[in-house]
Amino acid sequence: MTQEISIQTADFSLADEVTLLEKDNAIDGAVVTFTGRVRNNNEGKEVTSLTLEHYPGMTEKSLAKIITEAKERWCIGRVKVIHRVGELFLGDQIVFVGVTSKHRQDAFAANEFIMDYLKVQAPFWKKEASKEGVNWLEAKTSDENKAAKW
Amino acid sequence: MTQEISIQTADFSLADEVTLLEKDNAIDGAVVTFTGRVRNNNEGKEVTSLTLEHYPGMTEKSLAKIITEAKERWCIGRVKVIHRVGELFLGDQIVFVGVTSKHRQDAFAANEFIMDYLKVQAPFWKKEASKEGVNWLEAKTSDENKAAKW
Amino acid sequence: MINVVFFAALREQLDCSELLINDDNLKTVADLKTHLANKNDQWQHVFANSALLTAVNHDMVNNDHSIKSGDEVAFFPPVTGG
Amino acid sequence: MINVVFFAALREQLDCSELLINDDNLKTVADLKTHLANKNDQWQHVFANSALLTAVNHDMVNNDHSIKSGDEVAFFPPVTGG
Repeated sequence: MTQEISIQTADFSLADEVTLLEKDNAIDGAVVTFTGRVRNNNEGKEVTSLTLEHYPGMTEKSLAKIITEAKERWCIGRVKVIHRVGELFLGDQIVFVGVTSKHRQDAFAANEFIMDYLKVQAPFWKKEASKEGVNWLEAKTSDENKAAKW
Repeated sequence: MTQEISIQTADFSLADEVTLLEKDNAIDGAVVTFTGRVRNNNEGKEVTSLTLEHYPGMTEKSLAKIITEAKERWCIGRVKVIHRVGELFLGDQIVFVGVTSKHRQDAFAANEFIMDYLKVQAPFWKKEASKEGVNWLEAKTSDENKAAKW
Repeated sequence: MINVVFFAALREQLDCSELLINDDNLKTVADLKTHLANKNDQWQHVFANSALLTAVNHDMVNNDHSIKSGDEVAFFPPVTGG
Repeated sequence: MINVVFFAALREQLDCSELLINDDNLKTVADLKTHLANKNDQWQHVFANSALLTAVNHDMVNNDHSIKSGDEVAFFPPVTGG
């Protein structure tokens, strides 16, 4: 069994991750993946790059807690969370969450739950470069609300 | 733009499908995929293969309706639905749903909605072969309930 | 002329995948079902199943849906794809 | 000895990523924040921000959380990953 959490500067391959989630896993019929990428537009600004900082040690611990909670709430099989750090450009993959389950609604719910909690609890920060300069992104109240609904 | 719906006997590549969903699509930062595979176990029976029959013409029409409704309900970008027919074996991919969006909750909700409606409205039927013989699967009340919740 | 098609378990139970009906007295899906059920005991049994679904020209419909010459009417069990 | 670390915008505003505090009178996160805020006007300003988050030994905590020698206390703005 591979590591459930990876914080890395390198890119990742969706196909490879899903292959690992499905390998020797004949009991789970459902796989749900989420992939987040750098968009060209955030609140009207033309984004050129993002720089992601994190808090090594706490990041892994907070993600492990979120995954444990997802496993307590839903009947899921395997989980993988990858989050990239460092400088990322337009279209680059930022984050991957993959969840397998026997019944699809568990994988859907657990995957969205992990993303919603990652957004408000995992210590990552984004600095955005656009034509208007460089600035740290502000956290969104809507993200707090999404996490609170679970 | 490629076709949104494909009914095929051939296998599909998750990576290729996601690449197409993301190609020239810089505005959507979120991609959610669902992949359903043949499990080795269904209600206690050891499954060896599934044979999928469908109603050509109606299948495409019903999936197109479901996709249109998803686009009316959520702000989503691209959608792809693939469903295989014919004989499938343990671990084989059966169905793929991929949805892109600007904001992740739209892609999560639309993807699960499409799967829930596909399960109760698209004319596919599964015949299961196990050690206990060959039989048509019964529809599940739980699937009706999932579709009714939207 | 109405084209009637059957799928999955239903097709196997009836041992029939398609048939043509030419009867102007059949105005609704319910009329057609009664007509088909009268063929013999096996057909009677199959059409007594309330879970049976009906599509006319590829759209799901209820028993009171009108039918007319040229329509394709499909009968099938609850779907189990995905 | 308490190891204090700062991240992201906070680190830049304070121009400081890490410092060591050796003061046995600091019993809680609130005590430590008051101590740091007293450094100068800029620190006062930064620590007046109620959105500031605190982690002790990698767990998010509130202001009344106890701290002791050997702890790592982190201050940072609301997170924006994903």
